[in-house]
Amino acid sequence: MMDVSGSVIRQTPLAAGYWSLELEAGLLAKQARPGQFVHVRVPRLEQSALRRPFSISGVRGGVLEILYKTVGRGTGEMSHLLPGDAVQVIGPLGNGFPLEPRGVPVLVAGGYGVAPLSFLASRLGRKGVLLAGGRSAGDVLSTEGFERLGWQVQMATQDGSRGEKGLVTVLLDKELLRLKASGEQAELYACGPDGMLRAVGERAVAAGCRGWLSLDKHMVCGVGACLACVQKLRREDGTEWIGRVCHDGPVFEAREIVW
Amino acid sequence: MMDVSGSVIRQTPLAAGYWSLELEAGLLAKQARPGQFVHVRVPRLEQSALRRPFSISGVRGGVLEILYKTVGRGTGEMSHLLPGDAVQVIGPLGNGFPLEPRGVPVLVAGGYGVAPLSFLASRLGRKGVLLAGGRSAGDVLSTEGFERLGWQVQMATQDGSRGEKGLVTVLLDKELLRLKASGEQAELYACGPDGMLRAVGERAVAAGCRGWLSLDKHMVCGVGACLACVQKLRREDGTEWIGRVCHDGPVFEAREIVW
Amino acid sequence: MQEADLRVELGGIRMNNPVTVASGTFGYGKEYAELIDVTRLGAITVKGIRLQPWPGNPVPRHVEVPGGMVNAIGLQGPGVDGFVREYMPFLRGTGVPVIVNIWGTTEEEYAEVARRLSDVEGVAGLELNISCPNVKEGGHAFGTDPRTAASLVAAVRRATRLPLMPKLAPNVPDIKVFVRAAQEAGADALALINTLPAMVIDIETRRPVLANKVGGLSGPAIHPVAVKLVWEAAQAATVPILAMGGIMEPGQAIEFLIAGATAVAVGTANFIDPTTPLRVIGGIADYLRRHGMRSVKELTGSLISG
Amino acid sequence: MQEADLRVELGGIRMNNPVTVASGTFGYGKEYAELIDVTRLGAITVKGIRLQPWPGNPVPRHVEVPGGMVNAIGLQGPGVDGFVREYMPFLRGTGVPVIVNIWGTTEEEYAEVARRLSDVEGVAGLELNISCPNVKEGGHAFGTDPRTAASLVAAVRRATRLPLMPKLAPNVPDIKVFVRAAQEAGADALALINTLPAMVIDIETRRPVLANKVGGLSGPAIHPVAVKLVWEAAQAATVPILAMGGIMEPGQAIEFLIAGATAVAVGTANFIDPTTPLRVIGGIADYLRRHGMRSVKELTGSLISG
Ligand SMILES: Cc1cc2nc3c(=O)[nH]c(=O)nc-3n(C[C@H](O)[C@H](O)[C@H](O)COP(=O)(O)OP(=O)(O)OC[C@H]3O[C@@H](n4cnc5c(N)ncnc54)[C@H](O)[C@@H]3O)c2cc1C
Ligand SMILES: Cc1cc2nc3c(=O)[nH]c(=O)nc-3n(C[C@H](O)[C@H](O)[C@H](O)COP(=O)(O)OP(=O)(O)OC[C@H]3O[C@@H](n4cnc5c(N)ncnc54)[C@H](O)[C@@H]3O)c2cc1C
Ligand SMILES: Cc1cc2nc3c(=O)[nH]c(=O)nc-3n(C[C@H](O)[C@H](O)[C@H](O)COP(=O)(O)O)c2cc1C
Ligand SMILES: Cc1cc2nc3c(=O)[nH]c(=O)nc-3n(C[C@H](O)[C@H](O)[C@H](O)COP(=O)(O)O)c2cc1C
Ligand code: FES
Ligand code: FES
Repeated sequence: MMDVSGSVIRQTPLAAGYWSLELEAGLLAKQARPGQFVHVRVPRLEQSALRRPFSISGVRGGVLEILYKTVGRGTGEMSHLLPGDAVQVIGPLGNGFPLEPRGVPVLVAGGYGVAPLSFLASRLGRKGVLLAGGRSAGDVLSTEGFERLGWQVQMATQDGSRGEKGLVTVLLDKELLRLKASGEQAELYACGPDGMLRAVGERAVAAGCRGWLSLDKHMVCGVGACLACVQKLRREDGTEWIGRVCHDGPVFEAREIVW
Repeated sequence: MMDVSGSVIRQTPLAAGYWSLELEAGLLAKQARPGQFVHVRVPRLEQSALRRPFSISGVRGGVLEILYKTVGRGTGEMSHLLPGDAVQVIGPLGNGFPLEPRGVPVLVAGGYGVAPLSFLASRLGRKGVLLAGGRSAGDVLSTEGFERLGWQVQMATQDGSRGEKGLVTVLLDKELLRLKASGEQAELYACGPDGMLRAVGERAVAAGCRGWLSLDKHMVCGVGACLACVQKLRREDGTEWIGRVCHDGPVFEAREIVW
Repeated sequence: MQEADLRVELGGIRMNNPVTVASGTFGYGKEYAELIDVTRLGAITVKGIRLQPWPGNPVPRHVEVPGGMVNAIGLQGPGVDGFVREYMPFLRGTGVPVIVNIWGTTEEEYAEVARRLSDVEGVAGLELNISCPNVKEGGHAFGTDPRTAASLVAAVRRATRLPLMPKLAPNVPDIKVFVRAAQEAGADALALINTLPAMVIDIETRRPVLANKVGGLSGPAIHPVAVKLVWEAAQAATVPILAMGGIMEPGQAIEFLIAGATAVAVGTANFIDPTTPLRVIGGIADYLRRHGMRSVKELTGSLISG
Repeated sequence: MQEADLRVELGGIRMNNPVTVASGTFGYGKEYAELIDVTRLGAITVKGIRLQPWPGNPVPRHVEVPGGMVNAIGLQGPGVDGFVREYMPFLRGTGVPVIVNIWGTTEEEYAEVARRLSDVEGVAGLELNISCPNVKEGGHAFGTDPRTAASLVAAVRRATRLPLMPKLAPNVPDIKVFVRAAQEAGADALALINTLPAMVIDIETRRPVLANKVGGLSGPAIHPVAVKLVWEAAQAATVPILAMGGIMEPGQAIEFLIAGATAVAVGTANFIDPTTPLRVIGGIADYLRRHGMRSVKELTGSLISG
């Protein structure tokens, strides 16, 4: 964990409202593992604005990539960043995804939830399948990267404008059936809205495989100090505890989470 | 008085730390009289930042010129304005200078105090002399404009780096002597720091001429509503009252002011 | 869809919409009349008035701070008779209800000011300033003890039949105590919040920036504090509430209404964007339309907090 | 010129410099240890601790507002024994004085927590949280009545010889009353201010944003309010004051010292720029050098207000 002044290398518009931001972040980038995130001080917000957390969506040498959606003030300002601008970044933060799947990795992405999964796909020893969902075609992102890595990609949109019409869990159900039929074990990795994560978690339990869920909880400090981002969790012995998503997560195994 | 969205036409660096800002302000500019000011909502400050007042230093059709010095947050941000940027401006505000001098107009400027005097010189029927003072050469501004209009210009700097070494009041004393010797009446107009204004006022009283002083008082509303910018004043009958510099001024005759 | 009904009644003051301006931030209405159409306001609340003319505090009287400003104007004003003579003709001409903010250093002074305003045409109600942090006597002193506050309200109540609206001090542990005290003493409505006592020091000179040393914090910085106090006050109040503190955008006014206010006042924002009160009126109307509400009264106290 | 002496004594707590962190904004020190050199702090003040582990409030526990944030963490913590076991080894290792912020729902609970911490090596003093707006019982309830506050301080005083520093509630009409009450009951120092009670409403859902409905406002928005309270408290205080509220830059800390504080705490700013406490230490040292002061003690209470 370190606090560095990153320098904007490039900012690329993806689909409407989505951006890719590349930052030269040196050692921070080099230390990063998939599923970890950075805590960004957005320039030009007023001095007292809190930092914003973003998953690391990829790393190339000392360059860190963030894939984000403009949803408010902070991300709105971020979209105006230009090459050469300095951005204060704390990271890498959080635990990250485990990198030794016990079966075929099945990645489930909802909207910008694809970000940590892109990084994950580039680091997993074993190839698998990406199930990418979103409201509409524009919310299904970065799938080419997966294909380039040799991953299979399936898509679903709620309005049917791209891939299957419906929720991404429909794809997941089919994929789990297919794997079961072929006698293969799955290992689920998911990032997206809570509703999706919960649904993926239920599938993991039902299928008897592990499901790694990356939670998107609003944060303040990002380092475990403020207790803003808590989540009720369950230990293996069944006792409950209150974890900090920033410090104990953001990735939890489906069975750990008490929704 | 109106609240318009002005559009930046040009921003020109003058001496170090001084800038000229030209805004397309339509009717506001057309109605402006010398000595009046505008109240500027500086873009990119946080939403709750108060407006900043600036004298109008010139008008060309619907274009308004401001001559300003960067002294803090607001003026610092102003210096980053680019052509096409929109700036919310209330004006023209205040009473302005009277335009019928009873004698030779002698304009006394301290630093950016030259701003309203530039506008004044362009509108006075009668030519006269500008006495421009400042700490150093870089603080003596816009004198060419006066010369182009056929005004005589004398300069004084505290460090002697331009014109006479010393305070601008030294020039004023000489000029008043010269006018007296030639039997001419003077009419003083001054804008600058309080100390300078007070000294000019004393000269006006001593010389028996009128002295119009434009006060630089920190403001909030700029329109007479908040009572932040008050100044103790004296009526002709000797009774005192509390005036609002934004509404009853910023120009007062020397004898009105109770320092 | 039909336009929603924006009319409200604030303890006897009938307003065409729930938006007025905060005392001291809009002069006597006249000063802003060239910039906005003041006849569209729900009411005009004027700067604090006492019996005699009052010079206020020395300058500097204000300083900008993160999220707002600190002021110590010190209630400069022309006195009640000067006010009626110099400003009421204009104000009457607007046709908008005029709320006069009054203060004094004794109960008798408050009562006398109220008496003199009682029969002035155009005066729709009185806001009793018992919470100004910027004057040594009067103001604040009355607002921080419930018994003193109640006694003052009762004294003014005896002096006038005009709608009476005490403006409560925000720096108290339990606002409900003051709400009840003021109501029982005869208040028709309640106004809150006044500025928060505050101070800024110039570290280079090591002197207070304000000549009065201390002043009152206003602007968006205090909005969440105001919402909390309005919400709490609304739970004890049987009379309507006029809410203010940090409104810059319609949403912040709507928060107050949801928390339990019947009307709102725009203060510091007038200095920054004088169109704020009109934007707030428009924003409330839009909100009602979007949410299918037929009257702003449906919004008041509509907080879902289960 | 020689470096100025930054050492201060805060009611028995010896600090190498006058800068600590505000309780609840720096965890237990450990969390920030990778980001800044925590051994350079004047003291480490840890998150509020009660007798037993405590779950705190449901989420959302925070919301960003102009000039700061509103939080309702609700004093989640591992309980006194858990704290000593899990965190004291690390904290002791820093060599920095540790100030433990404690709370409870009864006098006995406060006293018992104090008793258990009395002999823990490395604990330099106790900050008594009698002003947390985010828990229903305890906290705030003790801090808004001077007699209750005094009785609590006296009870804890009997339980421990550790330096005792009540943290006063800011939403009171006259802080001096509480200063005197706490001092007479045996306080060795005073801490102020805690967050201001506040609330934010989501106008689309018409629900409070915080699960706890209300929370506490912190950040630069409250700084001028804090300066006023510290200045006022200093006039009644015979013991040293630890000041906090909205410090983002060294200048805001220096204002507190000039107003009468002996030491300062950086809170919300840690979340935004974790180097703030160290920048503040550096800024104070610079200031002393520029102003030819040999000790930070010369700065304390040096306000010129004639
Ligand atoms: C670990 C982690 C990883 C993330 N990774 C990514 C990523 O890779 N890409 C990406 O685009 N986003 C990611 N996010 C989400 C991202 O942090 C937010 O979208 C961003 O902070 C929004 O900032 P803003 O200023 O634009 O929005 P704001 O203006 O702050 O708010 C936007 C929306 O968020 C809601 N909101 C704000 N604060 C809270 C709160 N305290 N509680 C509940 N709701 C709140 C608002 O109601 C509003 O709808 C991640 C979040 C976490 C916790
Ligand atoms: C009628 C009028 C006409 C003016 N015309 C011009 C002009 O033509 N050109 C020009 O350059 N400037 C002019 N000024 C001054 C200009 O308004 C200020 O320089 C500007 O507002 C500073 O804004 P800032 O944000 O850059 O500075 P800030 O950061 O706000 O402050 C800069 C300096 O001003 C001091 N200051 C700020 N607020 C106060 C206060 N309330 N009381 C005392 N001191 C304070 C600060 O201590 C600091 O030293 C005029 C002022 C008035 C009243
Ligand atoms: C410059 C100024 C002058 C004020 N004068 C008065 C006054 O005369 N009487 C009064 O009751 N309140 C006065 N107030 C308080 C406001 O009416 C209002 O309660 C407060 O500013 C909070 O609202 P805001 O944050 O929207 O400004 C004044 C506030 C400011 C900023
Ligand atoms: C997230 C958060 C948690 C806090 N927790 C505590 C606490 O446990 N005990 C306490 O006395 N104060 C607590 N506070 C209050 C701070 O210690 C401090 O008094 C307040 O935040 C003002 O300082 P600031 O504006 O610099 O943040 C907390 C504040 C925040 C923002
Ligand atoms: S964000 Fe502070 S503990 Fe997680
Ligand atoms: S600035 Fe408001 S009255 Fe002059």
